[in-house]
Amino acid sequence: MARVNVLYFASLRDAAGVASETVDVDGNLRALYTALRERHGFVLPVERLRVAVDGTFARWDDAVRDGSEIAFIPPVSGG
Amino acid sequence: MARVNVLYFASLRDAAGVASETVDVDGNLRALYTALRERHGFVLPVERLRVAVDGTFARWDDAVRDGSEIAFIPPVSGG
Amino acid sequence: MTRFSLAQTPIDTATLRAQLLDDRVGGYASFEGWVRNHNDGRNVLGLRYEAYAALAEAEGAKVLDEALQKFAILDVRCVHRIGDLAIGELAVWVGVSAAHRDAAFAACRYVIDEVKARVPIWKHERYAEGDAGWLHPEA
Amino acid sequence: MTRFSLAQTPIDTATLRAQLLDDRVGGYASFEGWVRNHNDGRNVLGLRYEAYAALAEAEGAKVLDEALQKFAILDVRCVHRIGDLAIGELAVWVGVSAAHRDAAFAACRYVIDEVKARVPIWKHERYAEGDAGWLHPEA
Repeated sequence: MARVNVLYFASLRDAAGVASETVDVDGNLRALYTALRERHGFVLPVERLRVAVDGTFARWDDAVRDGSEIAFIPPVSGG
Repeated sequence: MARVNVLYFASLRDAAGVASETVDVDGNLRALYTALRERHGFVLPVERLRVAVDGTFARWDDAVRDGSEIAFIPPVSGG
Repeated sequence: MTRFSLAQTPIDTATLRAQLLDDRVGGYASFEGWVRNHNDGRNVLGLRYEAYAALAEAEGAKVLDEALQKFAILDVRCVHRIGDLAIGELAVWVGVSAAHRDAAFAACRYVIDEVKARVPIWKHERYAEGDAGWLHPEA
Repeated sequence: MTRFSLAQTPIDTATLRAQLLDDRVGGYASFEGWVRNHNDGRNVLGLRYEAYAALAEAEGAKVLDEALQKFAILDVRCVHRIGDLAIGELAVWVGVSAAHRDAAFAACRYVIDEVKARVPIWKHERYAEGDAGWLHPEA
């Protein structure tokens, strides 16, 4: 079991109602998003997101590491 | 016989030693340049120039009109 | 010296441009994105940009490093605004200096395209009809 | 309002840029040509631009009219310096405003290319070796 801090941005933050939360989780990053999507009712499927761990882009198959900071990155719209 | 004012720019002016001169001429613009090239020793052949009459680009085959202002335009190098 | 920055306050493009002056520069290309009063046929009253700052700065710096590798340029900078912006305000600035204009134009285009595609910044628009929303464009 | 101008004195790009601000603008592209300290492998000390002013202004205006016809832009301006310039001085400025960046970039590139190819302006360079000369590039 890993305890991680999850960051939410843009529409994910609006849906979650918080900018970050601490979560206890087993498995990989995809499983984590799937569980949180169900909990918060996120509209965006995993295929439309990227994921970052400790400020660096990561892969969905990566295992969740205890103590890490995980950010789900919805499609960007800067510029 | 037409009397025209001829303008020289850049290397043509340096070679002619004047910025403009009044010339009496018969024929078309090509013949005028050929005569002036011989007189002033211009290096540039007519193929590398453009010609303008009264502030508008013209064709070398155009006849020289009395009282007009003729400019020979060497290859440009602005920018 | 940081080539990519996020700015909380209006961007002074004259000062940014001056930082790229150099006797070897022959061509300077720049691009600016301004807040339009419309988007996708809707009237926009104003907007807000939010970033995942740490990752945006790292990814933005990476884009500029790539531009320096790919193109024969002398320098490149980019600044992106975050926070609340009014119509007409500058949202993003890119400046590129090079000996020749081909490389300056190509690198400038590369940077704005990659920043828009990759850097974690999100736009929240407020509309004349009273609603508002985050933009999450399809790839 | 004259879209193309010749300038005898240094060009204030900030003011020129401000003239293109408009609530409909989403993308602003600009290009600046600066006097380099070298050209074709030679050290350049300074240079002078000379124009056939009447024709340069007419041909420059024509290039900008063409850009407005060819590309989906909102406005475009160009200013070219004439007279003596030092290394690092601004020789030419092009600014383009558009709703979207594709058109802004394409029009900016079109204008600088056409101005360099067609507008009767000539560059006279002074070299470190003491000689000087007019540039009449092969087409």
